[in-house]
Amino acid sequence: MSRDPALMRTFRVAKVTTHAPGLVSLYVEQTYPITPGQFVNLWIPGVDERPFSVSDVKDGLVEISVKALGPFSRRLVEVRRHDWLGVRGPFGTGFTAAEHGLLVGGGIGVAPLRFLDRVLAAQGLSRRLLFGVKSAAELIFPAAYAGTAELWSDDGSLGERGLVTQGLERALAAAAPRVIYAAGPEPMLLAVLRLARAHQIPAQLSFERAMKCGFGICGQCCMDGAGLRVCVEGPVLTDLQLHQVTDLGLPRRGPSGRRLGA
Amino acid sequence: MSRDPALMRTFRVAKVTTHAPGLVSLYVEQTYPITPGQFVNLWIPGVDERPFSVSDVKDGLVEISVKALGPFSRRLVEVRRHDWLGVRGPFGTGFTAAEHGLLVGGGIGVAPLRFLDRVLAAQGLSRRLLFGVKSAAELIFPAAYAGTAELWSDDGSLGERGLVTQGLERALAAAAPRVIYAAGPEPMLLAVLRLARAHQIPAQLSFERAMKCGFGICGQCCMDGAGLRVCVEGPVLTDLQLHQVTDLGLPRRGPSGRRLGA
Amino acid sequence: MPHPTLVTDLCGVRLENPLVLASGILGVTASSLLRVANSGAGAVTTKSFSVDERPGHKGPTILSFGAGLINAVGLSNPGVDAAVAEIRAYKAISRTPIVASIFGRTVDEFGAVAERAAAAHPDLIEVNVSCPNVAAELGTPFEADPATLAAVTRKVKAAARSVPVSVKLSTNFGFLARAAQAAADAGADLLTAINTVGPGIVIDTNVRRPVLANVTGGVSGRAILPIAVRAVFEISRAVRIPIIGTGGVASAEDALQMLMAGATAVGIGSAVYDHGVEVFAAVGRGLTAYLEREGLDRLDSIRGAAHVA
Amino acid sequence: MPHPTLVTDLCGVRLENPLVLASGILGVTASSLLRVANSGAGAVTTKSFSVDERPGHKGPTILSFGAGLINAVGLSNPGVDAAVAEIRAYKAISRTPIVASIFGRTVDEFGAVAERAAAAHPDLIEVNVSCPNVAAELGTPFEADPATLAAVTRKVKAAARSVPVSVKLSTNFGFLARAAQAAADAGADLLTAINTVGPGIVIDTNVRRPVLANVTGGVSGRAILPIAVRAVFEISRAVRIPIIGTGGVASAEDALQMLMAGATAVGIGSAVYDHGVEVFAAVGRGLTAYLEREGLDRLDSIRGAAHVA
Ligand SMILES: Cc1cc2nc3c(=O)[nH]c(=O)nc-3n(C[C@H](O)[C@H](O)[C@H](O)COP(=O)(O)OP(=O)(O)OC[C@H]3O[C@@H](n4cnc5c(N)ncnc54)[C@H](O)[C@@H]3O)c2cc1C
Ligand SMILES: Cc1cc2nc3c(=O)[nH]c(=O)nc-3n(C[C@H](O)[C@H](O)[C@H](O)COP(=O)(O)OP(=O)(O)OC[C@H]3O[C@@H](n4cnc5c(N)ncnc54)[C@H](O)[C@@H]3O)c2cc1C
Ligand SMILES: Cc1cc2nc3c(=O)[nH]c(=O)nc-3n(C[C@H](O)[C@H](O)[C@H](O)COP(=O)(O)O)c2cc1C
Ligand SMILES: Cc1cc2nc3c(=O)[nH]c(=O)nc-3n(C[C@H](O)[C@H](O)[C@H](O)COP(=O)(O)O)c2cc1C
Ligand code: FES
Ligand code: FES
Repeated sequence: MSRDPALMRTFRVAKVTTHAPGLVSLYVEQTYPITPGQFVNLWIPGVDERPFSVSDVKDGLVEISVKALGPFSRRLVEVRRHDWLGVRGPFGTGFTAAEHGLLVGGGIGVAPLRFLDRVLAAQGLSRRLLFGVKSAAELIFPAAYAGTAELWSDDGSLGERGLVTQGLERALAAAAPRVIYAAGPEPMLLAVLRLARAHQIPAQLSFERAMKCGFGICGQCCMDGAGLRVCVEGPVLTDLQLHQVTDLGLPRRGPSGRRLGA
Repeated sequence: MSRDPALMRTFRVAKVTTHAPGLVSLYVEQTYPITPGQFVNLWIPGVDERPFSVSDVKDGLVEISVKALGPFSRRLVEVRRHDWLGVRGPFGTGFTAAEHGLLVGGGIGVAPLRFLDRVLAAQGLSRRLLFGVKSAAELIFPAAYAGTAELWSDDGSLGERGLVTQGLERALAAAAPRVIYAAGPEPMLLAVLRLARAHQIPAQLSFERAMKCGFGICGQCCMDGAGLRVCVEGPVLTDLQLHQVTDLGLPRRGPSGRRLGA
Repeated sequence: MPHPTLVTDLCGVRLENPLVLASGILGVTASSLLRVANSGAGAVTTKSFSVDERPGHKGPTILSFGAGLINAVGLSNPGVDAAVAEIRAYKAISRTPIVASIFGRTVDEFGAVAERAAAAHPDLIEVNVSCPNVAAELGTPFEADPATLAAVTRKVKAAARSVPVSVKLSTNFGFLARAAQAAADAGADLLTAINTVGPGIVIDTNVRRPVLANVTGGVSGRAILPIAVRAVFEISRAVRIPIIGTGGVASAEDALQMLMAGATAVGIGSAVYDHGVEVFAAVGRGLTAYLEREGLDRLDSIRGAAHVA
Repeated sequence: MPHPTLVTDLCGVRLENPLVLASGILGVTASSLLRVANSGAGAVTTKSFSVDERPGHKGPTILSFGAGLINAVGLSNPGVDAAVAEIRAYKAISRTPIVASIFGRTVDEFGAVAERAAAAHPDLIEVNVSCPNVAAELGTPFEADPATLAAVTRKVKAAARSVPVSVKLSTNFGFLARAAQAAADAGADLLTAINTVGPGIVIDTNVRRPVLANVTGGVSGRAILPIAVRAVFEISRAVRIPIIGTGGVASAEDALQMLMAGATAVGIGSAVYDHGVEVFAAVGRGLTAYLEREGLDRLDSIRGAAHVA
């Protein structure tokens, strides 16, 4: 990471933590300030490059939490301590810290919210955490959240059975937060956005789109509507910005730019 | 002038003062700090470019004093207010300010010493001025030096008749300065250097050599011996540095790099 | 003095200002092109598209190297049908002219994609014969051989019907004036110069391998401004058709260099990395300020002005 | 582990380190070359010289453009006799190898100057067939045509007798591998790549004219590093002779890119503007530090390392 974030720089992986099979955290040296919600591009030399949110910054190390999903992420979770990894960034616009936030995370979306949680805590800002996963093994840093987060799982193996958005509905009925922060799969984000609008609570949502550059020039990550770039104006977009977006929930665009299944 | 001094920037000439026929001062906007002894490259668009010492910096303007000698300088003294002039620099290493200096100038060499004089004055440093010219009309800023400088002229039309180095000999016999500053034709500089060495007074002498770049890469201005670059290590060189120089007083090198007359 | 205007006529197409979004930058979707148009571009260019869909190269595809960018995206594109749909969608919502950038693997493919592109009525068609990033797959760029260049130009011209055609050149094969001449003689209405330079390679010395997945990539941005200005200068002496001068432009000063070298319009691409999409409005304001300062009312007064005897 | 060494064998010439002062930088006089040798260069190259004395172009001849330098000095040189005298003077006072850079207006002139240069026993002769800054006068550089390039190479080889000959190429005419092949087949012992890129033009928008007196000039420095690295990479696949990789090198990191691309030695020129003559020592220290960090004892271990499958 540098002041010319599009430069490639390689770092030796300083540490690897395995949370569960196919779910790891990688740590690399920090060389630039990072705001929760921002992301980095990770290059496995000779393989490919993908964007990943930062899940924490501590003791001079940047933590990135990866879930094995496809060919690239399956290689990434196999990276070992001392391996070289290309790291570019940080890119994008992160979350804006505020009092009385409600952090709603789904699956690997818990990653950027965890960083946000720590930054809010450091500033003494009150907040409430709602995390949902498919099943218990999928929660990163379970220990860190025992007692502090309200947990939901599809199969009931952790916390309450059901979707985290059910938790959100319940929370909103009880007390209005000042802001909703959310990260997770797009259908979840849409449900959160709908609830936030219904309750007139400002929301900051972290989105994912296929990316080529990560720094605003290739056009690969642009959302339909006003052409917001997920890599520059996002990945965190507010409920207001999202009024300008017309392709939420549509099949994503593949690497050619064509909308898949369209 | 800018922090990338080799960039070309053009300025409108802010003011022109004519001292005598073929002897003018040009003024351009100052955009960068300059030390007495440093020089700038002046480009007459479409004509050519040459190095010139700065003869003063005041009120946000850089003053350059030019004597018409050959094809380029004859064009330069004809430049008018509002004309565009390319100015690059400042280049080179200037004089180091010290107490009890003796400033010895010959001809247009008075130019950088005048700037030095003003800077020394502003710092309250005592100094003595010895200026020599061919004849009265050749002294730039005569009014400024009436009374403050000891003047010499070849034809006796100003101050004493004779060479300024005679004045230097006399001055050294009377009282030892802490440092001798000199600028002028190379034969004069050599005489000054000899006297300074004889009296064991440190000297800072400003030299001229043909230049192409002005910023240390073309090699055109290098002195024989250790290869000191007049444009980088100079134009002001100390008596100690000059021990490494073996071509003082030799015929100069032309634009091809060949020593003329050799 | 009336307020100066930046309005530019490009082969009969009216641009509010001479600044054109270069191909491959934010040019994938209608929305993204609209965004740039609304940010102050005088015209926008699509990412180059071909008959068939292409995913492009694996990552990394675009890097900074400290003095500019280097890229080998690999001409990823959704294929002509999807691209044409984006052009139509764009035209439905924007009045800023759009340039359709096309390429093919064969002379005939250039014709085929031009024909289908023309059906969407873009304001201009730009023929990318100079991309250095697909050599392994597509071979030496078509521009390298004047006869092939002429054949592609004729084919596209015929297929484009009334849509003016620009041929996009690079400086990577020397003899630029000859290529420009070949394209002009074959009927090109205008030229775009230049595509990326090189190509180049960036090696990561820790892992000891080229960083771009494609190994080589084209150099753009600040590094290439003087090369692009020279290309425009040289071409404008060789042919009489308009030029979209592209390469390294990031400021009004840079754009003025292009115009004074002889460009009619000015492409901007990589500067979006350093300066954001705001670069179009900023450069436009700078051009207006220049005209005001110089007491001029239009850019025509300075076009080609650097061609002093 | 023994202390790593940077000693480099270049066609039988022993360099203390692989860093070579590029031609045209501080290369006019024996003293100035000595200065660079004493500053830590492994070898130094003279400014290119010809049979007859040349004053070069009027000024400005060298500019920064913000991302590198651009120059059109115009091959000013004191002529072969004076240049040879400087080489002799240099050799009398320095043991650092010296490369004599030569050029001519005709194939025969290349031979004539090579013969007289060889008599001064430089360690290498470098043939400048690629200077872009004298086109108006000398026409298209000799490298543009493989047959001419081969003829020049053969002529110089014959005249140089036992002095190894390097042919200096640019990337300005494409088909670099073909040019490298032609030079190697004609007997070149090594190649230098690259000369300046472009050419380019910088226009001053106040006075509305090109700044360089020659109008065009060659681009060097940071802007061209990836292009030079690619050139070395490409040439080292095409031919088996050593390469002096030159262009944009300013740090050990940059030099390592050159070596990993396949260079045997590394030229440094424009970086002297940004970093002073101290750049040679600094880059040398950085190379040693790299070898130490990686537990290697010589640069051979990494040469060409970026040519992964
Ligand atoms: C801003 C941003 C931040 C991200 N942060 C993280 C993070 O912190 N941790 C993490 O593990 N991953 C994160 N990702 C996702 C990551 O970049 C990769 O997309 C992911 O690792 C899958 O890549 P792959 O090549 O392994 O699998 P792929 O082959 O690309 O995909 C595997 C599966 O996931 C589906 N898929 C891929 N991408 C998407 C998408 N965008 N939307 C919906 N489905 C998709 C595919 O259809 C397929 O079923 C982030 C992405 C973005 C854009
Ligand atoms: C660091 C530096 C500072 C300078 N400062 C000033 C300044 O403040 N004011 C100023 O007027 N000039 C200054 N000069 C000189 C200036 O750069 C030009 O050389 C001068 O204007 C003559 O140039 P020309 O082309 O007009 O004449 P030319 O044709 O170059 O020369 C005219 C006459 O002067 C002789 N001459 C030229 N250069 C030299 C030389 N270096 N040594 C001895 N004789 C020479 C020629 O032989 C000829 O007789 C400076 C030069 C340098 C290197
Ligand atoms: C990321 C990227 C992608 C590009 N893709 C294309 C393309 O698809 N077609 C094309 O003709 N040029 C393409 N180019 C070249 C640009 O259009 C332009 O000619 C070049 O970058 C020089 O301009 P610039 O310095 O302003 O970027 C691309 C350039 C970049 C940086
Ligand atoms: C001011 C200047 C003068 C040059 N003169 C010559 C020359 O006479 N002969 C030559 O072969 N190359 C010449 N070159 C090219 C350099 O030797 C080198 O190939 C090029 O500048 C790229 O290296 P760099 O980026 O390290 O400067 C010159 C370059 C510069 C900047
Ligand atoms: S990923 Fe390239 S513009 Fe966002
Ligand atoms: S004038 Fe070029 S090195 Fe001094």
